[in-house]
Amino acid sequence: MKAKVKMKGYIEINQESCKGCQICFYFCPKSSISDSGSINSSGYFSACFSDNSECNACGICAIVCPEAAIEVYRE
Amino acid sequence: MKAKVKMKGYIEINQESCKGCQICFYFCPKSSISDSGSINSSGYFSACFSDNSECNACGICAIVCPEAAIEVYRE
Amino acid sequence: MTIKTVYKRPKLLKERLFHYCPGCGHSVIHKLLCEVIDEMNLKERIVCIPPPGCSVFAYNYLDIDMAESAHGRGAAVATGIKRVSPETIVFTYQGDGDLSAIGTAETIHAANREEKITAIFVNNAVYGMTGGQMAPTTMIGQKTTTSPYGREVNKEGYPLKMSEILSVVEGTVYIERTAVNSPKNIKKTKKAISKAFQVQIDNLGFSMVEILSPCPTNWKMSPIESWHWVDKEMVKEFPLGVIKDRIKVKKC
Amino acid sequence: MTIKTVYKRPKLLKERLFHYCPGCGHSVIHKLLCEVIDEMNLKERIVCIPPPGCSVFAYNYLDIDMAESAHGRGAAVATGIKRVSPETIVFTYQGDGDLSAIGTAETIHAANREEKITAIFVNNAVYGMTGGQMAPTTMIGQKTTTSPYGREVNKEGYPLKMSEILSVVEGTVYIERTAVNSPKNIKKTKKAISKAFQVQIDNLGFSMVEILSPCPTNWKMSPIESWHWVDKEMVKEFPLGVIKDRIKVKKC
Amino acid sequence: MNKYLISGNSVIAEAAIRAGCQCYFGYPITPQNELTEYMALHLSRKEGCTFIQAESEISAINMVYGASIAGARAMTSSSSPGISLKQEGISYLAACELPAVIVNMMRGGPGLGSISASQSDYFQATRGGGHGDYRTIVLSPASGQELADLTQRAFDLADNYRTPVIILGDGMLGQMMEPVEFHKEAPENLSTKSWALKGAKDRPSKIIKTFTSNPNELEEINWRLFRKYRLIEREEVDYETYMVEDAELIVIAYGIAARIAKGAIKKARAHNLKVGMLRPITLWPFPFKKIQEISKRVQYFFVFEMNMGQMIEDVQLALEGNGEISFYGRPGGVIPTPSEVFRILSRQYYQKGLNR
Amino acid sequence: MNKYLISGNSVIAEAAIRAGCQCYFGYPITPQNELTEYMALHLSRKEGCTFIQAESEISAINMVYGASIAGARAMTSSSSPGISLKQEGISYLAACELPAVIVNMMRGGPGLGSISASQSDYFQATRGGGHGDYRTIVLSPASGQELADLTQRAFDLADNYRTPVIILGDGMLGQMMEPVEFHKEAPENLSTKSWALKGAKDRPSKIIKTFTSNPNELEEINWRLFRKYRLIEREEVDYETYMVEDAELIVIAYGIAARIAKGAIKKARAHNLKVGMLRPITLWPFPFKKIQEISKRVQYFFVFEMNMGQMIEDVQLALEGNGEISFYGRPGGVIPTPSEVFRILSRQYYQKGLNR
Amino acid sequence: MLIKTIFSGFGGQGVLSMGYNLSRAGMLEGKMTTYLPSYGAEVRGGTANCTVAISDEEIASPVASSPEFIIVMNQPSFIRFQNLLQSGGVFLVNSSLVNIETTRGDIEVVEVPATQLAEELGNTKVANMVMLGAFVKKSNLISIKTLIEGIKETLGKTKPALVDINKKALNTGYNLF
Amino acid sequence: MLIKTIFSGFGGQGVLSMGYNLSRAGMLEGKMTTYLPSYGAEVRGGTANCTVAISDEEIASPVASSPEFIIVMNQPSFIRFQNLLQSGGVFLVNSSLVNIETTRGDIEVVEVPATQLAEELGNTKVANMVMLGAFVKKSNLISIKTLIEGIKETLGKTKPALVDINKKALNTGYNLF
Ligand SMILES: Cc1ncc(C[n+]2csc(CCOP(=O)(O)OP(=O)(O)O)c2C)c(N)n1
Ligand SMILES: Cc1ncc(C[n+]2csc(CCOP(=O)(O)OP(=O)(O)O)c2C)c(N)n1
Ligand code: SF4
Ligand code: SF4
Ligand code: SF4
Ligand code: SF4
Ligand code: SF4
Ligand code: SF4
Ligand SMILES: [Mg+2]
Ligand SMILES: [Mg+2]
Repeated sequence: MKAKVKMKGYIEINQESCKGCQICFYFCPKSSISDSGSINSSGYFSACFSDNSECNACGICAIVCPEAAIEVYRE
Repeated sequence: MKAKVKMKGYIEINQESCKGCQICFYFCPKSSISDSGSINSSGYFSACFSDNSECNACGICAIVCPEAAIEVYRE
Repeated sequence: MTIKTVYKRPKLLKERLFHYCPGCGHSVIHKLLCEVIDEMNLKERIVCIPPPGCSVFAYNYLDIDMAESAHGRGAAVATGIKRVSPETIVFTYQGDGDLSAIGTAETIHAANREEKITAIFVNNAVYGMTGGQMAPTTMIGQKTTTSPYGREVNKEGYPLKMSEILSVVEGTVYIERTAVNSPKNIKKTKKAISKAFQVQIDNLGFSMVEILSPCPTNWKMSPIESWHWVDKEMVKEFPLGVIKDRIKVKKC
Repeated sequence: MTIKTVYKRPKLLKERLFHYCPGCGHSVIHKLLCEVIDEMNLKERIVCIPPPGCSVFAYNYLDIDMAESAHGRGAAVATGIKRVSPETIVFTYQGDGDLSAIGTAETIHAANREEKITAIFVNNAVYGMTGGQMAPTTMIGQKTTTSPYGREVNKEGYPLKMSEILSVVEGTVYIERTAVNSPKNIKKTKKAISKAFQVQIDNLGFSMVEILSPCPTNWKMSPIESWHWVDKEMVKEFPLGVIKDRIKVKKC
Repeated sequence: MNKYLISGNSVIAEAAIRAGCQCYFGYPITPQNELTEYMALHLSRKEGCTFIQAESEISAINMVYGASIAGARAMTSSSSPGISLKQEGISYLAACELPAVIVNMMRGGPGLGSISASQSDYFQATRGGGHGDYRTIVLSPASGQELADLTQRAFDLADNYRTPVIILGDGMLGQMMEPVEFHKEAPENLSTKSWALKGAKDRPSKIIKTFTSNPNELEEINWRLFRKYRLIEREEVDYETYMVEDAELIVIAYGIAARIAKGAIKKARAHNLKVGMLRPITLWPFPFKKIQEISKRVQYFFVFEMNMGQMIEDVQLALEGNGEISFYGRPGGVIPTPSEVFRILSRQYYQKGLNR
Repeated sequence: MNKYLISGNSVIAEAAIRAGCQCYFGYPITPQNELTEYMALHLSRKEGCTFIQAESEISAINMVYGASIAGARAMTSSSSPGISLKQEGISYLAACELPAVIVNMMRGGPGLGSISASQSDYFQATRGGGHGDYRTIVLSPASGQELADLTQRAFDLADNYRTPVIILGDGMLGQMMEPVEFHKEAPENLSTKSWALKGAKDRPSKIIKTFTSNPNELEEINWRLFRKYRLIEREEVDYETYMVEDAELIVIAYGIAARIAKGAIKKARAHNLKVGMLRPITLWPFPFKKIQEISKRVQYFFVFEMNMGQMIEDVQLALEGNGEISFYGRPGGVIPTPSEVFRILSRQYYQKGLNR
Repeated sequence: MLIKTIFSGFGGQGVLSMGYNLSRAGMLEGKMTTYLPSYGAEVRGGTANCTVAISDEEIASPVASSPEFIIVMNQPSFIRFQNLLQSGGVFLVNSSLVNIETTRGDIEVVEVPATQLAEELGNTKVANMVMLGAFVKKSNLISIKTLIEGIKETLGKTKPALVDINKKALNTGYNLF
Repeated sequence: MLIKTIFSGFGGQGVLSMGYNLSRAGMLEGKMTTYLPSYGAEVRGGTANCTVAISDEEIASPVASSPEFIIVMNQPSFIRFQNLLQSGGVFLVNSSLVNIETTRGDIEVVEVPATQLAEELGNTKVANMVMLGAFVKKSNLISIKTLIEGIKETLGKTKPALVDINKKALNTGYNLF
């Protein structure tokens, strides 16, 4: 039996593209994304990534993000 | 068992309406209709009824006649 | 000896020679319409929408109210009339070019809205009036003036089956395909027309009778050949019978 | 430690903010198109026909050749292009107002002719661009600006199922209905788009992907509510899955 | 107080309902959607009335045709591209002498264009964009109040002359809200139309049609229409004049452009420039005579349109060379400002030496 | 001998093929069916060419739009009601500056009308029956031979100016057979169109569109079109004159009517009446200048149209009051005879005292 | 000289081909010519007609409002067209199918038993060519040789077997007077 | 006197309702007025604006090419509109959301922390009414009483519960200076 390797990942959110739709919040299995609390120049409360999260680079947030605002990386 | 009563019928063909399509010739079960050999004023060889035929007033010729040129009577 | 009249020229058929070609199905259908409208006592409350097409002169023959439609728009025109006077029985009379080519959208959407109208859809597999061009309903391989090498699936597609398409459209209540190429089929057609009108009288929704109809002239056949061709060729692509019947469902 | 990129902004997506509302399905579909076209290496030979509709500005985002169509006429425009250059991959991008209302006839007849084109049909159950009017695809009871009391079957008909209708049309080769309201559905949509393009590359005939797509603004919901509503309401009327697949038949 | 602050599109809808419009058939297009939506809200549930969002503009105009055949007051509305699609239907309405009201809230064109206000469908409306020899009455409102009044007039004209009537507005008039009073209440009973079709009850069957295989028959129909059009030209011309009495330069403009021009003229007057305006309210029939009359006294005309120059042809036709015309137009949906128009027309004024 | 006795409709089709027309999209309508049928027979099997009988006129014009986008020489044809349906599409072609050839073999109207020949779509063709500020080049042939020549010219004009070109014929020209020679053979290779779309290969991606949310952008497009139209007006006017040198009365007529008028003029000359003719070959651009030039010498003009009076407006615009115009028209598809026209124009001639 | 001729009859009688062949012969002889068939709804219901103009100079109108010649192949055409003929014109009547007489005294009536003659030739279908032959002789518009050459050319391509009988029919008509 | 005002901000900030209510109040006071909302594709992407004209005489154009007043509720609107204001005009800025300064020296800038004040009132949604109150005071175009009456009438029908807070917000803004 193989040991379960825990993936470690992170994402980058383009604050200016984000429209604060919160779709990624909902779908992230690790609840790693939340409201940044700050308004971008288009007037949206953009999302932000919790650095110290469990993110496993599953890519779901990027797949669902309508604005293509998220890029996902794996370490 | 009832005796088979033979119906006796006849038809009237409006020579001027008839377009000589011969559809009635084909469908008459008693072969009672044929070409009159004379051209009507629209230029068609109109149909004619053979008086001494077996016509039983089945009405088929009238049903199929596209020109409503046939009326059917039963004695 | 008493003489009984078995068949008389229909009362609602005006005294006038048809302009149709010998053996044309339109004439037969006109006769049937006159009979049905008379028998159902509808003359006083029926309006017919004839199309551009060989039957554009239908108003010369049927002694009922009629208003000509723009090509293909019969269903929309009928909708307008019916919505204004719901007590009027409104039917369109349409060719296959009219209903299944340019009028595709109008027909489908009127049907889907459950408009309480009836379409008498005369499918003769060609554009008759304009000289025998290919219609959406033209048979594969059939030669017409615009498919001189025979209709080719790869470029021109398949005979379009409007009745089947409309049966997928939920708003349709009654659809039957018949033919006017034999005494039996003509009788069935008459019944189907009555039934379609009855659907409208009962306010149930959209009804249509598709009638396979010979066009000897453009098929380049004798009348009787053309009547046979309906059976031999058309019926294979366009099987006869009731295609959809929601009358019972709608009634309860 | 090496860093691997798991997801990057698609190469063919221009650097430009979408004008779409937050949570709108159009954006997701645009992304997918960019990915598929890139992965299938089609940029050099693809032409897209965007519609009047919210996606009228699609050319601001997709870095490929595009030509705007008149409302509803995408299938006819695509036909024109494809017949001139059969080697070009031509697809229409159409809303539900566009494809299933005004464009009904063009779509059905292009499909029936077996045109080798692909339709990306974005069904968001409303006219988005013009402010949320009822579409043929609007749900029964759904309130829109032109069905303010909720869509009523008796007057306005049923949600029109173009995919099902087109599946009755013989010329269609591949039709699938998907949605962009969850990671899984989005992935399926991507696959369906690839498959539809492949049908065209293989010259088999007409292919279409109908995509159920959230319109939070006109549904008057939050983005996430709208994504859920697709599952809760739309999928009931518009079941997901492959609706027609003649690929194998056509290949032999 | 019975003034409403209401968008032009809604004004038309409300006025139509009050004019006894029983049927509305439409299809969404910006910038006239509020009209359709108002009808959905207020006409769709009214007893004996019908609202349908058709599947296309073509279907909508043909539903109007049907409703008119059945004797109802019926209406459709759209904006430029959608109106192009209705041309065949309008030609049929004219040919069959069926009343109908058609609203065009013009936007920039050609093609899909822009959704901003424009006046570039003048030719289409006044010359008949459809085929065949026919005309439609064309009414050109310039304010919310006039939208209300002319809409009501449109229905009456349509019925009186049995002819389609076009209300030629634009996106600005449609979107803008202004205080509006509605004068008429919905008529109780419109007179029934003896020519309408409902079935041949207590009378012979009737036909509404245009087709004929005999050109002479169609010629007769054409001349009948022609005589009707001559009558309309005689009876129904309408226009507004503004400060024409002493004017040396006459601006000719209609609709929203006329409003903007009025602003410019006020500025001109403030600068002691003697500028006045003739605003055609009926674009067809066009106020040829009035312009001819003015041209007996005035030499300089300034045509201002929100297009590349269309009505100017009617002005040229009216003047027959008796007067000098200059033109200012901005196409594409650009809304010129009163100051801008003032600049241009005052330049004209000085160049022609009218200040001397 | 390479003369053919061939119907006008077939002439157009053959000439189009020889002009390199690669695509034809049509829909049946009398009196132009022979054109479509000729294409079905001769274009449909030609290598690299496309013939489609579309499901409607609207679909056909949009297929033309598509084919033009892909860089092909493309054509559609119809008759009056069908042309009305194409108006939106023509507006799009003009807006996107796409070449296309559109044939209208006019019949009587409005509505379904008659299938006999008529000229009642003059306004529609020359003023743009569609929405928005645009024009199309309109060519008016008067004989079988000219149908051939102008069809070939139409394709060249369309490509040169990237604009839709209308060939405005009528049922008579379409049905009638005359001996015709075809001068051009099909071009081997038409120059490729750099703006056509086939995929972004070896170049950035491209867009063909008209929509914009910015009116200023659309205004720029409109002015660009405007400049092009001015250029066409300068370069492409064409007309024929007939016995104008010493004429006291000038007939202005186009197409089949001009032919009939020529017959009338011959009769007039036989009676020593000095009558001549100007026949516009391009209806847009219209030969304004030529008419003005003639009006310097001639006072009396006689406009003859097979409609209730449409081109007469262009003549009025040309004359600006410098000349007297009388009009003779027969609408509905009636074909006047040369003797009839002679009667009317000689009456004019005497009434004006031109015989003195 | 501008000469106009109307050909008229039932749909199946080949009146259009009479006109077409005449017009084509005119062209082959270097004349101006127009050929105008009837079309559209008119064609339904079984009658047809066409008009041919032949002239030395440009032809103004292809329509004949008072033609020099009218050929009627059947009785309805006789009735419909007899009053159109110009005074002094020639009225060629297929006397096999027409049994009425003209009421006009100002025209020349030429009776040609075309159908009967064609029958005698073995094919009633060529009645039109019998009539055309008679017309050519009577009108002297073109030479019968050109006409026969022309028909050989056109028919030769599509139905070569029929060339002979058509030629015979033309000659039969031509040699009638 | 003809006064034109542009209201601008994000979609959700209620800028259209500011303009509508101002225009309606103008009407109630018997003035001429026009209200022109932005529409169409412009509305996507989350910004909105509208223009109100109020005057004693007929209003020529409802468009404001150089308005007397501009209200900006957010930063993008600030950037987009600041140069449109006429020289000497008044620029009302929602200072809660705008943290840049104007580069123009010829206009009067009035900073109103509308969002913050609304938050203090317990509902950020009424930031628009705070701003509108401030505008009414500053512009002196109409009386605050008419405005409140008007809002009672319209809101009273649809959302009576909200009348109070809107009234409070208006007064808060009005009483700022
Ligand atoms: C807009 C328009 N396009 C084309 C036509 C010409 N047209 C008249 S009837 C017809 C179709 C005839 O075919 P179909 O509907 O099948 O009727 P049929 O004559 O075969 O009974 C056409 C295309 C027209 N009248 N209007
Ligand atoms: C001929 C014509 N009619 C109407 C319009 C207006 N119009 C623009 S987009 C559109 C439909 C939008 O709905 P849909 O196709 O569902 O696209 P969505 O915006 O929802 O993505 C309409 C009716 C138009 N541009 N042209
Ligand atoms: S990659 Fe997966 S885990 Fe990481 S933030 Fe995105 S959705 Fe959450
Ligand atoms: S899905 Fe994208 S746009 Fe939406 S909140 Fe997340 S990052 Fe922002
Ligand atoms: S009624 Fe019957 S039997 Fe008599 S002629 Fe007619 S078809 Fe023949
Ligand atoms: S069916 Fe009628 S039209 Fe045909 S031959 Fe018999 S009687 Fe004559
Ligand atoms: S052409 Fe065909 S459909 Fe038309 S009348 Fe003749 S047979 Fe009937
Ligand atoms: S209106 Fe709907 S479809 Fe249009 S951009 Fe907004 S959310 Fe998307
Ligand atoms: Mg047919
Ligand atoms: Mg939609």
